[in-house]
Amino acid sequence: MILADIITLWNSSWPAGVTMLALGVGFSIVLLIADKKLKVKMDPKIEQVSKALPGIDCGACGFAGCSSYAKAVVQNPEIIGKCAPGGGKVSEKIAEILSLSVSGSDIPVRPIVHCRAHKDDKTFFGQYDGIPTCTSANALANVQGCKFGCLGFGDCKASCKFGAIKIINGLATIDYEKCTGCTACSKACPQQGLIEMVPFSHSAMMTVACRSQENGKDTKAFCKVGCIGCKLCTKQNEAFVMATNFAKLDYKKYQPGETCETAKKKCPTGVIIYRGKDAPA
Amino acid sequence: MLSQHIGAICKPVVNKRDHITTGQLIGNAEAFVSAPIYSPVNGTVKDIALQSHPVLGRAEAIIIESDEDNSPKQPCPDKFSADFDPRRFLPEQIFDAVRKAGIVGMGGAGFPTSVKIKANPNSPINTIIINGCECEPFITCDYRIMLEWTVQILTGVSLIGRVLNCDNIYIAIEDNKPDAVAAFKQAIQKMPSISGIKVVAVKTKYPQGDERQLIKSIINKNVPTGGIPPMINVLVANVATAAAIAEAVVLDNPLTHRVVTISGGGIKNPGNFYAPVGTSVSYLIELAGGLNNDAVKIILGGPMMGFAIADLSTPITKTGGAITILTEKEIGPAKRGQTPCIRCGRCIEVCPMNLNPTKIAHAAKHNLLETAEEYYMSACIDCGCCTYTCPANIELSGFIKTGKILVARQKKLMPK
Amino acid sequence: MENKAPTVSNVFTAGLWRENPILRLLLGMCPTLAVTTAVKPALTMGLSVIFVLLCSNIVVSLMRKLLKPHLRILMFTLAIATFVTIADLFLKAFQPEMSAVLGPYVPLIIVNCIIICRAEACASKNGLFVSVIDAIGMGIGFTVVLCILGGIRELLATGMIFDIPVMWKGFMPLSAMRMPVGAFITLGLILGLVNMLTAKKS
Amino acid sequence: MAQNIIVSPSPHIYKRHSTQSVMLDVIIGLVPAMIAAVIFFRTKAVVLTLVCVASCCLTEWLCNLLRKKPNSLGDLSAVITGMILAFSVPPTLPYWAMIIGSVFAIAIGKMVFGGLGANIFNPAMAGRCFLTACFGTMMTTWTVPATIDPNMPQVGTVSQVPTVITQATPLALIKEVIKNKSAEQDEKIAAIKGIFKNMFIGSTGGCLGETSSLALLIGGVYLLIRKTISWIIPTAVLGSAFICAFIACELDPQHSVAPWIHLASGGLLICAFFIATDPVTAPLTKKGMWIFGAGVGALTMLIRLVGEYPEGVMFAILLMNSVTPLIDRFTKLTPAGGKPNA
Amino acid sequence: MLKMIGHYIKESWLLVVSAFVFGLLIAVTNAAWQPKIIQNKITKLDSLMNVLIADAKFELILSDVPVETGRGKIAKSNIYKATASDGNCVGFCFGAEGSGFADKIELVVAVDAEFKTIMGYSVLSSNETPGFGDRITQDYFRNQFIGAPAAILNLTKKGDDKKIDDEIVAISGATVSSTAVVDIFNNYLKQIREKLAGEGKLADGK
Amino acid sequence: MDKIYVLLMAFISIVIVNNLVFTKFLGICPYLGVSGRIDMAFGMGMAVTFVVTLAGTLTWLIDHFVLMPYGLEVTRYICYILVIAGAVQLVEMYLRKFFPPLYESFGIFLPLITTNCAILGLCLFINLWGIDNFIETVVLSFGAGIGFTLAICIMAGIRENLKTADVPDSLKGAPITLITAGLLTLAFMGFAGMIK
Repeated sequence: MILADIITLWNSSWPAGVTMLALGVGFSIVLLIADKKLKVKMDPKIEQVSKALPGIDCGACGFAGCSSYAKAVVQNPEIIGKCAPGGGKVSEKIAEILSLSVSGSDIPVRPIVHCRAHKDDKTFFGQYDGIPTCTSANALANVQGCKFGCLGFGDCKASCKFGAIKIINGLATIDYEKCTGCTACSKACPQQGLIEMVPFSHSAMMTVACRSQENGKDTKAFCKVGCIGCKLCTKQNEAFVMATNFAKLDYKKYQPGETCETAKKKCPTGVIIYRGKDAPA
Repeated sequence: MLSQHIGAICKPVVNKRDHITTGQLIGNAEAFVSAPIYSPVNGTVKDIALQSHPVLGRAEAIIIESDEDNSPKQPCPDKFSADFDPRRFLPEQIFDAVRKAGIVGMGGAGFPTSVKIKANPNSPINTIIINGCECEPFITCDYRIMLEWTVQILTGVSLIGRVLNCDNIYIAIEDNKPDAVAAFKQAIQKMPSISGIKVVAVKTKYPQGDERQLIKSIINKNVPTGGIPPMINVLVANVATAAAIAEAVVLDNPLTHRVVTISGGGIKNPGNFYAPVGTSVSYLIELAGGLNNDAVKIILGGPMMGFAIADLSTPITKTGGAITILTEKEIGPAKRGQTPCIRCGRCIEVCPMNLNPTKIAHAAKHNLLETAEEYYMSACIDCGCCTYTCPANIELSGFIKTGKILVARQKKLMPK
Repeated sequence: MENKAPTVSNVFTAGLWRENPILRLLLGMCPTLAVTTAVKPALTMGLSVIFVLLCSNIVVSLMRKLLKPHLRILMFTLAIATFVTIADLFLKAFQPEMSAVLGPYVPLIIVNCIIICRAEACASKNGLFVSVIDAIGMGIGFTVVLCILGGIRELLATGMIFDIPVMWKGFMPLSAMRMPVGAFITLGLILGLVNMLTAKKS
Repeated sequence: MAQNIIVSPSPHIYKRHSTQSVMLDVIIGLVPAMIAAVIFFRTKAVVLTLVCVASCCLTEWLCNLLRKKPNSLGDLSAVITGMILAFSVPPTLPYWAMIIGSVFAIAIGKMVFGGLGANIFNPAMAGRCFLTACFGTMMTTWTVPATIDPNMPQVGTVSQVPTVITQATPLALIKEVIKNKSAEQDEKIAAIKGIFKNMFIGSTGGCLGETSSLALLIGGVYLLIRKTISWIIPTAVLGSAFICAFIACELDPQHSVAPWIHLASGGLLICAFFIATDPVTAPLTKKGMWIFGAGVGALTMLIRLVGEYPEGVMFAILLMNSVTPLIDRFTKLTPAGGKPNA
Repeated sequence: MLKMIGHYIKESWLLVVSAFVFGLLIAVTNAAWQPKIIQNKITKLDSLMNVLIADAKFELILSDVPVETGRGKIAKSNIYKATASDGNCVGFCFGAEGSGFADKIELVVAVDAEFKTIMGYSVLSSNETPGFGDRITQDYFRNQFIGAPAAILNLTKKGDDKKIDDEIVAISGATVSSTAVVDIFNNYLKQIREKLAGEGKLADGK
Repeated sequence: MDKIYVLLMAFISIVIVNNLVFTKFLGICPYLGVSGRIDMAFGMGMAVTFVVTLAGTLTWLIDHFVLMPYGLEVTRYICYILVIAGAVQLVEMYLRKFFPPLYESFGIFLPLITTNCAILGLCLFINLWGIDNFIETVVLSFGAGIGFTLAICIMAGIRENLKTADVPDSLKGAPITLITAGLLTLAFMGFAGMIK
């Protein structure tokens, strides 16, 4: 009886089963061949990112499928975090892949703002009444006395996708907990070399937070906390080197130690400071 | 001030504490697109350091302390006479004199004139336009010299014609200055040796003084976007430049002085001054009677394209023909603040370059540089008409300028 | 973060709010808009999705170690299509009215990104238990949003919920809410509201 | 150094006009139509317009409050939206429906896009469309103007008078002729032709501010003289509508009316002068304006002649609004010096 | 070659096997529920027809009758004969369709045995605009048809919708949907009558 | 003549009056996702048009010549989705290999389309509408693609303008796109009733 039931059932359903079987076989062959013959060589970074993506080609990111997005995100890391299905985890993974590719080594690269002047420390000639972005302001003379320091309109803040930059009383300040080292801010800043990507060999990096090329007298006139180029620090440690009227730190040579601390102590304007996650306040 | 023009920046050739005399070479550069700088006064080099610059903010400058016994140089139009014959000079001679005298375009751009008049066999100049249109409202320096230095200018004009071997020359003067037109017509008749110079009155409208607009109104040709006038075989030179050429070639005087208009509601005694290049703005303001109490803006240049400054120790340069000092009333409704763009299209109507300012400005504002470029941002000549006319008070040209800076930076960052 | 073993509640609530398929991931928009003219079809749709999601997650999770990378998506599609067909047959047999209302939107579950996304992102990496919880969480998250949307639209368009009049007398129904415009705008505003809430939280 | 010195990018002087003054001009242009509406529909017109403007302004104010943005009522655009919306609904529409329309127009039609200047669609037309979608019957029921029937229900009596005296608009009559190929068509066409004079003056059934062609023309001419609007869009709209109506008339004279009747009827004039010329939602370039205007005119006539609805203005406007970005894109201006490197 | 086949099997055996299993699964489900689905359809149709012609039994007499629905489009219709408990033919029902406002409208139409009077219609499926067109499903519109002559119907905008005659008053604001319904009637009544007469199934002049 | 009229009406109907995106809510995911830029939107639209024509025709053929004669309707959905996926994949490979420029301009969108419900949806609707005319199927499928292209291009144009608009933060992205789409459907209501 049961057997008869099964036979009827079998009789009525085997065509469907066979159809599916045929479809399965057919498509698996096609896919296997495709996989073999049409594999296109890709940039290893793109491939890595592709692997990190869900691969369901949903198009939510605004690109034509996951591989397109992978390609785009490698070229322009600012569009990170557009994969809705993947969510935060995927973004983090991509950020990891990309930041590794920036530094080229295991040392993370993070930006340092080479200025420490807040609004009250600076000299102003007049009021700026134009478009409130650094790039616009920088195109004009006399927005502030110092032509090399942070303008404080926050172009870097606007460029940061991770909300890691705050403008505190006219000075861009980086939150190193949130920073991923994507380099967007250093590209957005109109002041050359003001925000520099630095290999963070230590969680707190020492820095000379000024890039003023004015001679000492003018620097002093424009800013209370600028580097006046007195060269005292260069005598303490060879990692400190002189540039046009200011001292700078060669970050590759930098090793924390006694002499650096002395240099910091001896600096007359206190422009040598720590930056980074564990920077002492 | 060592950055006075477009092109390679000069290197100082004097040292701190050197004593120098008027007309002594103080800055020079080897590059072709450059012009030397001469001291306008007798004095001592006080320092070579960064100094306020109207465009660059801070630039390297030679700061000269003038001697007390300095007798100011006087303009010399009377040294030119109507019977001047440009054929006295060989083209090479003229070229060398211009190059040596450090003459740059005195209308505003500051392109070294020697480069401009260097004959290029690939695109020979067949039309020369002498620009007697004030580049902006408020400025009258060109007008003054056209009236007072007419013969000197014509001498310079004929020299340019000589060096480029071209006698199709127009002198363009705005139609609200009939006396200048008459003066030139009269002077031309009196000068037998020069031929082919036509005086044209053009419509008074901003930005008529821009070379592209001028070429368009006089010979009805468009300068290709992103190109320069020589591409359509035209050369445009300012009247002041022509005067300087005359002085350099005939009298062998280097360019050390220029006429500066000081005007606007914020100054007590507006007027035109013959000032040494490098004089500080504060000195000139003092000369013009000082600031009124309601002065709020000090502009190097005119109100449309000039640079607002705040550091009055900024010196004037070879290109800076004016200082405009505006009061709040003159500035207009800017203080009312921006309202959203209502796409009324007035900026498109006024744009002399037939661009779409609102589109470009909004794209630039939101960092969509590609879009901005698609709408030909780089063709913008920064005339400021769009901002002037915008009922919503949007700083269109400001955004466009910023966009252009961003594009330039992007190109620098990603060389391809 | 991914190394931590996901807790049950964590996985479950992810679908409800943190990674809600409609509100946060913007997946499965077609049925969301099309079937939410009223609560009842919305609920039916939601339940169908839960069923398919659950079954496909179970199957995928069971087979996850045997899957070959390039045949993976094909395998998922096959499984999903099968369960969708079953769901469709079920509705036709036992809920013919709803089946007629939903029409082709039931088979369209096949291409609903939620399911293939969960198969890929969760089931093919996790064990059976986690996958089941995930499917239920995601499915309920989807269903709840569908019902809310359906509720709002039904209420405004007819003044009724589940065909029971609830609005005051003399209420003039806004029939536009039952048209596509109502669907788009309501969902748009709900998404906006959700974005606002999350922005406030963080 | 002097702290009061201002540093800013050039230019440093500005023309003395503002968004507000531009908008004020439009409002002045709408005044004749307002007067006509008051003459024909009495207090109902005043109250409806006031309700509409007030709710538009209130909505805008609330939206700004919600977004913590500065109040933007000063630019007067909400007032214009309110007026145009009020002018484009039948006078019988209840106030609560009017409020729904206004809220939709401002909140969904404008504020969600970021307020004035950012809206893709004309807010008033979006509001009207929404009302049509919601209350189709109400939106197609017109009272007889007070000048024809002095017993027309006054404000506040709508609910008490069970049967409002209604009269189909000329457009509705035309539609009937097209749709029902019945025997009375000749009679109806004759009727329409007979009321052309009324249509010009405005004493026919219809939307509040759309009945009087004369008043709208006066307002339109004012705007043209003040150069608040460009002449291109009205010309293109009316021209293309005329051509379409003319073709239809030639093809099937039995079922169509003369083109000028189409021009004078319904919202075509208010559309041509006040709605299509809304700068925010119209193209920027001259060429674009021609395309836009022609599109509005043609689509209006298409919907009037072939579609379901008697009036096509609102749909035509919204449709052309939606392609405005595309028009703008494809009528991109070339710089005076030609394309670079070309 | 053999190696390739081996590789293939290794790679895709799971897929093939599960495809087969899934196929069977569907087939089994289908086999189990198909009768129920068919029954549902019949029940629905029956109940619809029963509303139109009460207390009758329905029997499919002609299936897939081609009917021209205007402009060269051909639709297929099934015709049912309604038999009362006494065995007399009390009327016919047939499926009918036409283009509505948004989509196809499908109706079930009932006429009396002589094909002289319409006994009503029900909407099988429609996708008309809510609030306007979908009122063709409502009784006040449908009732106009009950008892109307099975001849050419006219649609008017104004008139008495209570009166039963060949004048059908349109739903205000939904002229297209109303027209569609009337058109369906005008189309089908003529063609179905001819068909039935041709087949000799019509109880003519009984 | 009548036949051509019917086809023309079918085409206009599916492009404008019964636009898949606006009335059937099909293809919303890519509609929200890929409508950011006009060139991308157009590429996507073209790709959809191509695939939907192919898929509509293929599935109709399979339905009428394989599934229905052999009573295999129950496997319809699976067959549809696999046929679509397979066809798309094949076309993509073919393009990549033999027409690289074409692949760059619209081939990259092809994988995205497998999960686009507009394709499967249209096949199902054709089945539901009971279209039994081959040419009509082709016209409808093609029209559906054109309709999608129209909708997505309009949306892309609007979104390019919205990029510079001050849209409230919480409404940025998908919400404002949905609201815009809603208003678009309002506008498209005007076309209603044009096709009988």
